[in-house]
Amino acid sequence: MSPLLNPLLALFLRDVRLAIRVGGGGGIGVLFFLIVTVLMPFAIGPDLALLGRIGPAILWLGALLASLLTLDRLFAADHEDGSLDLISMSETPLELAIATKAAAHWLTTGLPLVIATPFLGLFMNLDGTASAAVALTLLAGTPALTFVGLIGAALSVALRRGGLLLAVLVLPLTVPVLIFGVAASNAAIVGPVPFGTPFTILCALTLVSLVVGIFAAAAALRQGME
Amino acid sequence: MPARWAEMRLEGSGLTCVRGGREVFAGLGFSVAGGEALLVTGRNGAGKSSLLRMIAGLVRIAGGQFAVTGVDAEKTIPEQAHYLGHLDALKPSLTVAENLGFWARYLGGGAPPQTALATVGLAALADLPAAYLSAGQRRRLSIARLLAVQRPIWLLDEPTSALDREAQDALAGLMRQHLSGGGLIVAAAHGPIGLERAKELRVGADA
Amino acid sequence: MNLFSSLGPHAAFIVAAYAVAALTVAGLIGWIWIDHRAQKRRLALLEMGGVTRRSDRAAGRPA
Amino acid sequence: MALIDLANPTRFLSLARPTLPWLAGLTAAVFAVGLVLTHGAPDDYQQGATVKIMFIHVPSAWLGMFGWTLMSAAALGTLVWRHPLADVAAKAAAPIGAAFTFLCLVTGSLWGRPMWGTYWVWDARLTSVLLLFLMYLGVIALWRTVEDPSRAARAAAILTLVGAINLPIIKWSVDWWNTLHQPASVVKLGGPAIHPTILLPLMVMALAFTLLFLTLHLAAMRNEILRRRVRTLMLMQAQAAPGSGS
Repeated sequence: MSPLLNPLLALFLRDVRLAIRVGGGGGIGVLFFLIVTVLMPFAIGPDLALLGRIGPAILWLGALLASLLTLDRLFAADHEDGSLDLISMSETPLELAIATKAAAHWLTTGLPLVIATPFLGLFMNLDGTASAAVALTLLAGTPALTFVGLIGAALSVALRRGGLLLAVLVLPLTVPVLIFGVAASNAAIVGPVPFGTPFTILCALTLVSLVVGIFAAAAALRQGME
Repeated sequence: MPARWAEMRLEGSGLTCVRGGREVFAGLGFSVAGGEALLVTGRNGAGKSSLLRMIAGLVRIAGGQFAVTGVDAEKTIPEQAHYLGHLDALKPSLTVAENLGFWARYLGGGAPPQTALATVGLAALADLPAAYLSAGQRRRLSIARLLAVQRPIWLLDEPTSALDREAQDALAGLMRQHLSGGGLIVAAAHGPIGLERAKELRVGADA
Repeated sequence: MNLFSSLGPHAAFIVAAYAVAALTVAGLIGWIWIDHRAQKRRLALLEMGGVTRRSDRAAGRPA
Repeated sequence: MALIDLANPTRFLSLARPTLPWLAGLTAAVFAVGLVLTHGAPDDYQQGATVKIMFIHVPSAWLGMFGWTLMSAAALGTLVWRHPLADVAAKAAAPIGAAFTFLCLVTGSLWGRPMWGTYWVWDARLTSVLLLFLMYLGVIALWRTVEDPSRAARAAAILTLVGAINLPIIKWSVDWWNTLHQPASVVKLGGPAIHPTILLPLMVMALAFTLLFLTLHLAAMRNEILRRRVRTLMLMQAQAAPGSGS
C-alpha cells in the first residue's frame, strides 16, 4: 500500500467503524428519514393520489434533511477530543483527509438513505419505477448533499456553534441539487422532460460540489485554527 | 543509543501570538538543539499552550517565524512533531489497540510496534474499549502514541497531569531516552517534570 | 400442489405473509442465539484473563 | 458506578436456564396445533383465503401492544423500585416488540394488497401501528446511545411511560384523521363478530405467538444479564491494570 493511501484507508476504516458502533451504521439517519416521510401524510391527508404526485418531493426533502443533520458531528466530534489537531499534523494533506471522512460519512449515512428509499416509496404510493427513479436520483444527489454540508460542518466547528447553524448555512447551497433531483424523479414518473436531462445536470452538480466542498471545508478548518 | 537524528536545531524568533483579538505574547524567541529540552513556564493563560500549538501549526503565527535545521527539509515542523495536548484524541468506542493502531497508521504509515502498549503498561487492556479507561490510563495511551511513531520534535503540554508517581518517572525515562536519541522536547509545565538539564523560557507578563 | 391451489387467487400473498412471519421469527431467534454466543465467548475471555466477579470470589469459587 | 449487586439477576439466570427449553417446546407444540387449525379454517365469503393472513397479522398486532405494555410495567419497576431486573426486562423486550410490530405492518400490507389494490393505505389502524413501530425504534435508539446501563434504563423508562400515555391519544387522533380500516371486529362490545371456526384458530395462534414472545424475551433477558456482566468485568479489568488510581 503506497505511503499516501495507508493513512487515508486507516481514517476511512476508523470512521466507518465508529459510525457502526456509535450511530448504528447510519441507523439514526434512516430513522430520521423514515419519521419525516411518515409525518407528511398526517399534514397533507391520507389522499393517495395527491401523495403519489408529491412523493418524490417528500422523499427528497426527507433525505436532504437527514443527510444534513447527521453531518454536524462530522468534524465536531474530532475537534472536541483533539483528533482534528493531530489529523492536521500529518503528511497527508487535510483536503484528502476531509474527502476520506466525507466518503465514510456518505457510505454510512447517504447510502442507507438510498437503500431505504424504495421502502419509503410505499408510504407515498409510489410504484416500482417511481421509487427506483427517486432512489437513482438520490444515489447521484446524496454525495452532493454530503460535500456541500461538509462546508457547513467545517465552518460550524470553527465558529463553535454547530447544530442548526450548519443547516442555515448550507441549505441555500443545496437548492440546485434539490431542484434537479426532484425534477429528474418527476421526469421519470410523469415526463414530459426526458429523465436524462435533469439527471445529468444533477450529476454535474455533484461533481462540482465534490471539488468545491473539499477545498472550501479545508480552508474553513485552517481558518478556524484559532 | 545511536543518535537517530543528525545535529538538529529548532529556533523561534520575534514570535507574536494574537488569539481572539488579545495579544497573548510578542517578540518571543527561543532556540533548542537536538538532545536538549526547553521548559516553558508562566502563569496560566500566559500563552504556554499557545506557543506549543503555534509550533505544532495549530495556531496562526501573528508575527515572527520558526527555523529548523538538520531535519528532513521537505517536511514541515508539524509533520515532524508530536503534540501531546490536554485532550487525549481517543475514541471511547474504539478499543485501546484500535486507537493506537489508527494513530500509528495515520501519522506514521505503519502498524505500531508491539512494545508501545507494554511500555506504558496497557498491554493487558489492548482489547478493552477506551471508554473504560481512567484519566491516567487515557494519558498513558496518548503517550504510547509518541512511542508508536518516531518523530524528532516532542511538544508536551503539561505531560504529567493525571499521571501517578510511577507513570511520571516512566515518562521522565522516555523523555531522557528521546533526548539521548538526538530528539528535542519543548514542554509546558508549572514545575520540573523530571528533566534536570532543561533550559527554561518564561512566558507572560514578566517575560 | 393442492396447497397452493386451495389458497385461491391470492395465494402468493398468503404464502408471502407466512414466509415473512417465518423470516422475522427466524431472524429474532438467530439474533438472540448469536448474541448469546458472543456474550459467552467474551465472558470466557475475560474470566480466563483472571478477572473474576466479587460475588464469585465471595461464593468461594476459585478466583 | 457502584458495582450493583448482581445476586438477584444471578438467581434469575439459574431459573431461566432450565425453563427455557420447556417453554420453547410448549411454544412449538401450540404453534403446530395453530398451523393445523389455520390450514383447516374455511374461506371468508368476502376476502376468500386471504383471511388466513389475519392469523398472523392480528396476533402480531397484539404482541406489538403487549410488548409496549410489558416495557411500561418494567419502566415502573425501574423508576419506582429501581430493580435491575426491570431494566433488563425493558431492554430485552424492545427489539422483540419492534420485530412483531414490523411483522404486523408487513402482513397488513400483504393483506391489504388484494383488498385495496395498493401495498400501503393510510388507514387508521395500520398508521397507528406504524407510529408504534417508530416509537419502538426510538426507544431502541435511546438504549444504544446511552453508555451506562442504569442511566439508559431510567431514560428509556421515562420515554416508554410517556409513550404509553400517548398511545391512546395517537390511536384516537389517527382514527379521527381517517376511518377506512374495518372497525375493531374482534374486540367488539357484542363479542366477536367473526365465525367461531375462524375465531378458534385465531385464539390458538395468538396463544402461540404470545408464548413465542415470552420465550424470546426470557432468552433476550438472559443475554442482557450476560452483557452487563461482561461490562462489569471489563470495568474491573481496567481498574486492576496500572494507572487506574488517578
